Amino acid sequence: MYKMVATKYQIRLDNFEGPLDLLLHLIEKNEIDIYDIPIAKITEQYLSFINEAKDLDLDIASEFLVMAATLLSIKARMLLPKPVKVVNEGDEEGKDPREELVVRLLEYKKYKEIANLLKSKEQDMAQVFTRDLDLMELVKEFGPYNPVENISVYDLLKAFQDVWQKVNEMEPVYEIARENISIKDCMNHILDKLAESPRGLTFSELFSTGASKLRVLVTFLGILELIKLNKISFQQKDTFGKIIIFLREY
Amino acid sequence: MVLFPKEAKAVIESLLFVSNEPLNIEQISEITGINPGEISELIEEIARVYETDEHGFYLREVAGGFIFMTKPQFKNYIEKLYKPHLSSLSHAALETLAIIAYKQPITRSEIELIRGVKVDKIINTLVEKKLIEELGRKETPGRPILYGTTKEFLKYFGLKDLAELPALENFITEKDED
Amino acid sequence: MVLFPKEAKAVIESLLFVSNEPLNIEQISEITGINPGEISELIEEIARVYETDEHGFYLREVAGGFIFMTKPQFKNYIEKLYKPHLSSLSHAALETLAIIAYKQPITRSEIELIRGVKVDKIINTLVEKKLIEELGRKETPGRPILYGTTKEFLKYFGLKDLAELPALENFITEKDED
Repeated sequence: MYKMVATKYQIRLDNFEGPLDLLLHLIEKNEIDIYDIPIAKITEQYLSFINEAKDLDLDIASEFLVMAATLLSIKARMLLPKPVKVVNEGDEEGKDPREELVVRLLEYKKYKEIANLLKSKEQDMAQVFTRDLDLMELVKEFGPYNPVENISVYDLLKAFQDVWQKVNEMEPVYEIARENISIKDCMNHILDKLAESPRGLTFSELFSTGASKLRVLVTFLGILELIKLNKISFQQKDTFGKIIIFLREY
Repeated sequence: MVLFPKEAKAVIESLLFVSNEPLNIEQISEITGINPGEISELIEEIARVYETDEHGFYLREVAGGFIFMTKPQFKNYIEKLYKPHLSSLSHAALETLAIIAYKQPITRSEIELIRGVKVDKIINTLVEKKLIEELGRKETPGRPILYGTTKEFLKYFGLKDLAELPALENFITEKDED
Repeated sequence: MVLFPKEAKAVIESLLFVSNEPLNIEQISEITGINPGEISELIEEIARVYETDEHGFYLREVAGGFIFMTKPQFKNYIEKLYKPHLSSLSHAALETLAIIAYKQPITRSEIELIRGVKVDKIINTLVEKKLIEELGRKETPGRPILYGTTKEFLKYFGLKDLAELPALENFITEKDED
C-alpha cells in the first residue's frame, strides 16, 4: 500500500496548481529521485487521484488528463525491450522516455520555489506602510496653478487650425459633412443644368468630376424626386446604353 | 502591551508618519495603550528632533492634533516634484481643448471623429484641470454629454468671454496672405 | 541655487517625505540641482538616521528609488489606524509572476508550457493589478502578446530591481549530488 492511500481524502486534485504540481507532490511524498522516477508506481498513484476526482464528481481540468496520457505512454515505452546495439547519445531510440518529463518537472519546480520566495516578500511588504498622502490636498496648497501656462489663445487657434486642416486633407468625409447639400438645392441645380442643355445630359454630366460621394448620392435622389414630380424624363436607346436625362418641357 | 520608552516614541512616530490627518493624544493613547501624559512628553521629544535644521519636515499642532508637515522653506522644491502631476498640456490635450473651445458644445464622439483617436482620458484630464466641463446632454440617441470650456478657461487665457477668442476666419485669411 | 550640506539633506528629506512613489536619484537631482553623487551620500546619511530604534519609519530602496515606510514591527498599531493590507496573491498568480519575472518578455503560451495549465485568467488579473504589462508582440505566427513585469511589481514585492531576485541556477534541485 502506498502512503498516499491513507491520505486519500485530505489531498485532492483541486489542491494542486496543475498536473506538474501533482507529480512533484507524488515524487516528494514517495521520496523518489526525480532523475529516476519509477514511472509505473507514479502513474498508478497519479491515476488514482484522477479517479478519485471523478468519483467526487469534480471537474477534471483537461491538463490533468493530458498528463495521464503522457504518463501511460512513457510507461508503455519503458516496457519495450531496450535496443541491443549501442546507439549514439541523442539518438531518439536511445533516449530515456522519461527525460522530457524530468526536464519539465525540474523547470516547473524552480518557479514553484521562486513563487514561494515571492510569497515571503509579499508577506514582508504587508508589514510596512507608506504615507497616506492626499495628492489633491497637496496640490491645492500650491495655490492657483495655471494649467495652460506658456500657452496663448493663439496657440489654441493654431492647434485648432492644424487639426481642421488635417481633417480636410485626410478625411474628405468631413468636407462633405460641411457641404450641407440639400436635395432641394440639388434639384434646382439639375433643372438649371438641363435647361442649358436642350438635348439632355447623361447622369455623370450632372455633377462636376471631383464631386463627393454624397453629392453623387444626393444628385441621384434629386433625379428620382424630379421624375416623380414629372419635371424630367429619361431615355435609353440601347439596353445597356447611356441614359439621357432631359427636361419634361422639351 | 508594555513598551520601552524608546519603542513607545517610535510607535507614536510611525502613527504620525502614516496619518494624513492630525492625530490627537486620545487617539494615540487608544491605539497604543500609552497614557496621555507620557504621549504628550514623547510627542514633545519627537517635535524637538525635527525642529533641527537637518530635517526637511517637522511636527505641527493643527486642529487639536499633531501632523508632520514639510518645512515652508522647501515649498518650491516640493512644488517642482508635483509639477509633473500638474504639468502643462500635452499636444493631444491642446488639440482637444482647441476643438472644444471652437466647436462647443460638442460631444466626446464628435471630437473623436475630428481627431481620429479616442479622447476619453484627455477629456478627464481637461475636466480635472477645470478647463472644460459638462454643459448638458445632446438630445440624440444615447444622450451623450456635451462639453464646453469653463470660466477658469477664460481666466487662464485672460479672456473676458468666448467672443474674445481669435476668430477662425481672421487666422485663415492671415495664413492665405503669407 | 547653492545649498549648504545640512540644508541639502533637509531638502532631500522633505522630498522623500511628500512622495508616495519611490524617488530616484535622477529625479531628486533634477529638482534640487544637487549632483547625483552628493545625493547618494546624503540619502545614505538620512537612511542611517532612521535605522535607529528611536524612529518609527525608515528609508527603503524599492523599484529603483527611495521611499519612507513604517517599520514592520509597528504593523499592529498602524492597522488599528488603517485597514489591513488587502488580500494576497494566489499561488497560481505567484507562480505565473515568477515565470514572467525570469523569462520576460514571454508569451502566454510559453508560460502555459512551463506551468502545465491555462493562464489566461491569471494574466488578466495580473495586468489589471498592474503587476505585469504588455511589452509588444512576438514576431511569430499569430503575433502573440509578450508580457513583462512592471515597476509596480518591484514595489509590491519590495524589490530594488529585478537583479535582486536570486539567480535561477540557485534553484536547481540538489538531487544530482546524491
